[in-house]
Amino acid sequence: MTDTNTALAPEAASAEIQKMTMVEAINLALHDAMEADPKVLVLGEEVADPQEGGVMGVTKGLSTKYGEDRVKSTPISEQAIIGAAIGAAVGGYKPVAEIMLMNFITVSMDMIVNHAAKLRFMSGGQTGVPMVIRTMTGAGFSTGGQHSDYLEAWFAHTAGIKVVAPSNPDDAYGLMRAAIDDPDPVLFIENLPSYWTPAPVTKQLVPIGKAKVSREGSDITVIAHSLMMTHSLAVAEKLAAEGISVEVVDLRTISPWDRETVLASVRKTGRAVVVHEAVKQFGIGAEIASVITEQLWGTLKRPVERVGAAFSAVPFSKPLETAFAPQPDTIAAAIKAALA
Amino acid sequence: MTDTNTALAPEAASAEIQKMTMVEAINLALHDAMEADPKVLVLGEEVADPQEGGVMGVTKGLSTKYGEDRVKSTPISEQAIIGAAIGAAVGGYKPVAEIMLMNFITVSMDMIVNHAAKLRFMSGGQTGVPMVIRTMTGAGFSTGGQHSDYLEAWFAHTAGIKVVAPSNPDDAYGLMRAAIDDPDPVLFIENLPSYWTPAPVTKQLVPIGKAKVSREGSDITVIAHSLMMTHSLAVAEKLAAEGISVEVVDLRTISPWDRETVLASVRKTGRAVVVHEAVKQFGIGAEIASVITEQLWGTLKRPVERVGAAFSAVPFSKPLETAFAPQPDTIAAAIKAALA
Amino acid sequence: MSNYPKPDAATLLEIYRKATLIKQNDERVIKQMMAGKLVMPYYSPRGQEIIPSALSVSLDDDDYICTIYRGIHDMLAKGFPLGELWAELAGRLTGTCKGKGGPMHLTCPEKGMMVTTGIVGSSMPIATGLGWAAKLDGKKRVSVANFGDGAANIGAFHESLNMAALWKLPVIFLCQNNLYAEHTSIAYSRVVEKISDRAAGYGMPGITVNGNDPDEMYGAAKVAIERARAGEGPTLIEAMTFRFNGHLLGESGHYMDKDLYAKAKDNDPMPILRARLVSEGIASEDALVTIEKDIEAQIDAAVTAAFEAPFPDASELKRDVFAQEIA
Amino acid sequence: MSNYPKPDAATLLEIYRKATLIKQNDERVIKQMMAGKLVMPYYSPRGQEIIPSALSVSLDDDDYICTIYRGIHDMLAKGFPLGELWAELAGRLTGTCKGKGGPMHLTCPEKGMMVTTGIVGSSMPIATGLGWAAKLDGKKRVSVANFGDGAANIGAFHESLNMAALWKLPVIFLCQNNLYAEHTSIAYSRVVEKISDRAAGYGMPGITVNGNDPDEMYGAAKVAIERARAGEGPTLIEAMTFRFNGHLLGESGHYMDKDLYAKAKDNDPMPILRARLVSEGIASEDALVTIEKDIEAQIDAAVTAAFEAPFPDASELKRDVFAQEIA
Ligand SMILES: Cc1ncc(C[n+]2csc(CCOP(=O)(O)OP(=O)(O)O)c2C)c(N)n1
Ligand SMILES: Cc1ncc(C[n+]2csc(CCOP(=O)(O)OP(=O)(O)O)c2C)c(N)n1
Ligand SMILES: [Mg+2]
Ligand SMILES: [Mg+2]
Repeated sequence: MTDTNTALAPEAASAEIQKMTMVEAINLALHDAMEADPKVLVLGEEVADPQEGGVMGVTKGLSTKYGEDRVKSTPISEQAIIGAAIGAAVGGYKPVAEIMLMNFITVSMDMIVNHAAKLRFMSGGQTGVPMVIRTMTGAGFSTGGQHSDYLEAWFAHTAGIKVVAPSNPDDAYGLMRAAIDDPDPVLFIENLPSYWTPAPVTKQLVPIGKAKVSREGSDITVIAHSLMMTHSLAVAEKLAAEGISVEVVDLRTISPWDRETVLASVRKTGRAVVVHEAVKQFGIGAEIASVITEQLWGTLKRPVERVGAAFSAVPFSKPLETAFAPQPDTIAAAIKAALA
Repeated sequence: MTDTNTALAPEAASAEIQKMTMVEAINLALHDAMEADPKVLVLGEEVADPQEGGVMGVTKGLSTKYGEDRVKSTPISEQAIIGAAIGAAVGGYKPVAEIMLMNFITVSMDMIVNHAAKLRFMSGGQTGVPMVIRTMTGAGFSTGGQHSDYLEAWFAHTAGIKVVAPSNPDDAYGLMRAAIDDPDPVLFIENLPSYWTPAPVTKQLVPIGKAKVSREGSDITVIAHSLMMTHSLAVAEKLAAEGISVEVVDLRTISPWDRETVLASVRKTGRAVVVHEAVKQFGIGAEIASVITEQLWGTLKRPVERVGAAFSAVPFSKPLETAFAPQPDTIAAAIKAALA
Repeated sequence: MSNYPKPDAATLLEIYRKATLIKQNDERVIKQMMAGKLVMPYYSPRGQEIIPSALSVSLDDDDYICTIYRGIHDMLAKGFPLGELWAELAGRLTGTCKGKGGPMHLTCPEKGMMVTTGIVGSSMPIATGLGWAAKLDGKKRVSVANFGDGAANIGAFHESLNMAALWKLPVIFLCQNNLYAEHTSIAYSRVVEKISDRAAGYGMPGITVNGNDPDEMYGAAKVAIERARAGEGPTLIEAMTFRFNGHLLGESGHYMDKDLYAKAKDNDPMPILRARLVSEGIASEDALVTIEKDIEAQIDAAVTAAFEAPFPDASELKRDVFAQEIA
Repeated sequence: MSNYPKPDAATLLEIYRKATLIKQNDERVIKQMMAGKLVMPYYSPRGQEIIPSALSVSLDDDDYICTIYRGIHDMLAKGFPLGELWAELAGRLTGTCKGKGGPMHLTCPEKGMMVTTGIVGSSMPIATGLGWAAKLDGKKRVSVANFGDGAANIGAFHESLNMAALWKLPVIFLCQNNLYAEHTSIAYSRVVEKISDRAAGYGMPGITVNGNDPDEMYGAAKVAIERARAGEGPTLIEAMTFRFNGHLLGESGHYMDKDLYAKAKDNDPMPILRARLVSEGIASEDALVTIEKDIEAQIDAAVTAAFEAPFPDASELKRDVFAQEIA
């Protein structure tokens, strides 16, 4: 399998490998990175221990261990949080800034898009912005219209910033370490509902820009990331029982995305479904479907299916929220439609 | 032709129809709208006459005629400009807010995306936000990395806000009147380089959501908007001499876009090229190409070609700026590639 | 503040009635959540009841307010219909927002509750716009922006206060300073002693009052509202208070200063006001019990009706995105 | 300000040297643009020369500054290399930014010029971050954020000053108040008399000085810089000045108050400082002429070299987007 994260190969997934949740894995990655490099900083609302190390505890212990000069809880000032991170990065540090929820990133769009993503280019390479922006999102907890949007498409459309979205603790650890080491800004998207599921963590670096074939199959390729990846694997498992062999590719990095791995898989299966929790229209599925179509015209047995959320704000009422976001059944139906 | 803007039919384009520039057409639309409805308001930096009626004069004369209570020059406060417009709209008015350049819209993303676009849905239809956001952009004047981005894809991916981008003065007038009358928020994108080319203005309403076949052809369909539309028409003219018959569809509304008109044209020609000035990756061309592919699989003779800007910030140096954005030659080359 | 107006007996009793509705409603919400009957993020207003109650007695239905996720107290004080409130919390089609908004986006235009936002700071720019609309209407309406101490440090605060002062808009910027922003004590959010001191930077009056004291809160609100109605422009009021149930229901509260918390508890404004009403002979014990029983009955009815109501159908996802339903 | 330090003779002469370089460079840029040799949006600093000159004499190369589209004066005062400056304005590969940034994004890290932004207000959050980096470095470096009067009304101003004061960062917030923001006079942007009055709202010192007076500007800057180096935190300086060439080169200027403009012209800081140097015997007429001629020669050389340099190749679009070139 085109698995770049070698330690994830079966033999490595042995007894001594620790199981931990996404929260613990990201927390460990931050601890290890701060330990490894004194230039690594952490800032954001509530991130220091006097504020309980993050609303979800993802940054727990960091300020106690590395001090409140390197780990700063901030006022509610998203523009200044990202601005401070940009300045610190331009000044030689490696800040990891937290924007508590993805919807709040809208407050700091100027800092991210006009500055973090562009300073290297506009300065002709004289400066760079090696920072990570951690943010959390995802429907499922009835938090309503302003707390669970997936906005990765905006940043994938922006030159100069990378976008990653791990679906499991092992990739979360590996991608966080890679993002902190990266010389350019990286948006790191965490899915709230995925926070507490324990899984083995190998502590291997996961290269940015490399997707992963998480399950091999021969009939069709499903391309997903974040929570939709978890759903897709479950669906593939279920469909296997019905004799349908689904190959599942975990994008892991949304920009720059791994065309080679995705195209190799679809070249093999001839069919593809792209799934994301973000609104379907003008979502990242459109770019991936377009490239697959452009590159595999003739090989492709039918148009690429796209699965995404309804074209509305995220609703509060449980039955509506469930109908809004793609569910395992939605994904299974799309796969069957693509095989019909 | 599927021309919904009847007055644009040949016979109407007669002597008595006035020629004016885009600047004059939008200015006239604002005057006519403020005259027709006392609830129409205008706000933004420099929009009142003491500040010269807008940096480009698009709002000239409005404050003198309708007073500085209805036409307000604002401090440099993009969040408050959009917030004030949202509040006024929820309070029963029809504000037309100007965000001087599209890159500055990043400062007000929270107001636009989390509020203007969502209040109707989140309130279960109890409130609505009938406002227009005018903004200007476009490469070509060496304004560099923070003054000429096309960001329409972000808003097309956002439920609850409409996006229009006229390519000529007649559509600019008609779309502005329709946008102001619309019960929902409309982002109105103006192209700086297109501001001063005079053309006939019929003063007809241009319905939001309706594209226009601006030139009929049989070999291939080019779908574009804003300045790229102007380029595409010029290219079609040039290629006609070479015996290539290009049908050119002016999207006019980017969200919700006119699938019927676009699909009807491509069903006829079997080939399509989508052109936009925004960065190609994850741009609106991907969604349009995907829908065309999904709907016309079997009819489509080859994959849809996509033309967009390079994956970088807009560069300052003239030769780089020219290489960055699609030019007529780039479009012509894409058409020929699609016909090869 | 000696020269500020004070509430008369009837007004004090009305303030108590509103505050009691808020307190009893909060207790019922928590009870329902504990019982697993309501599932939602809940930001309890317990401890802040007096602020909106002492404000709202000087507001009319057509005065505007914008509030935040922690805003049920602001709404109930202004007369938000209990039935639609509970139906919305339960995610039902009969809720004010058809179940689409939920607790963070409660809206009721007939009562002037135009916008409730879950984004910190964003109530201010929108309330400024409602103030502009109110000024254009020329009906002496006012617009109230509710926000917290943490929100006073975000850019939207600055832009809004500056614009409202510049345009002399009838806006009351009401900062409910409960000393914490989520887990962040004010010591971690700014240096300046009083948030109201920032008003001077915009050329508008600013005042800090004990928001838990009906007299102080009533007086400051009344003066600001009259100033706004008179066309003299906005005011910044910082109302000092405390959150008894932490930020989000279910959190640990470990980050809170124990003594501070204990002291606040000892000064719970509700029993204090109740005792005062009796001691000053404004209401008898029996009269108060009747009021409390009556409120309990209203809540009973609202809760029962809410849980009997239908959920919205999936087709609702296509409605209210735009005025015209999506095909 | 009587107790503020004053520049000695040598420092005054150095201020004049820097200010003259700015003025003569501005005149040359305009000449080249009029001749159609340079095509770019140009925001002339003419009239504001003294501010950065009197500031920079107290800064070292490794002190940081962030400035804005109207920032060539800030850069030249801090020692931006003339050759790379002109090559960048001409869009050449030999420009500091390889022609990719242009006049609005001039950058020169060796001289501490880290970021130049075209977005109003955005120099402040980034300078705050550079201040954080400087504090962590422990090298007594300071970070200067340049911005205008109009920028003092945008949210980023508020968030940055609050954070810098809270964290006691070594930042100097330098508001160059030239009375206009594009075509908008300050009367249309805020009510408060002095922008420096806003400093109190963040618990930091704020002062308004005549930015065109070398003594006042030098003194205020020196005190703020020393306070920052001593770890005592940020300062807000409002330097009053005027834009002689309007906002953007080529605009009408009709919106400007004629008397205000005339009065400003009569008080052009450049001839005033020059005359003072002579009258106070700090420099002879001949000495000044030599300085001016020398600067003219430097500019000649820079301009000539710039126009002989090559343009960047289209392949540059794939470089510097990320550290690793795009395949
Ligand atoms: C822009 C933004 N940033 C962060 C958050 C997350 N958040 C929700 S409430 C809150 C604390 C707000 O505190 P305060 O303004 O004091 O209001 P309170 O909750 O105390 O009433 C935070 C940080 C948010 N909702 N919006
Ligand atoms: C966020 C943002 N809004 C608007 C603009 C357009 N703009 C460029 S300069 C300017 C005026 C700024 O005035 P001021 O801050 O006083 O600085 P000055 O130009 O006078 O030096 C405006 C509105 C911008 N660049 N960025
Ligand atoms: Mg608070
Ligand atoms: Mg100015």
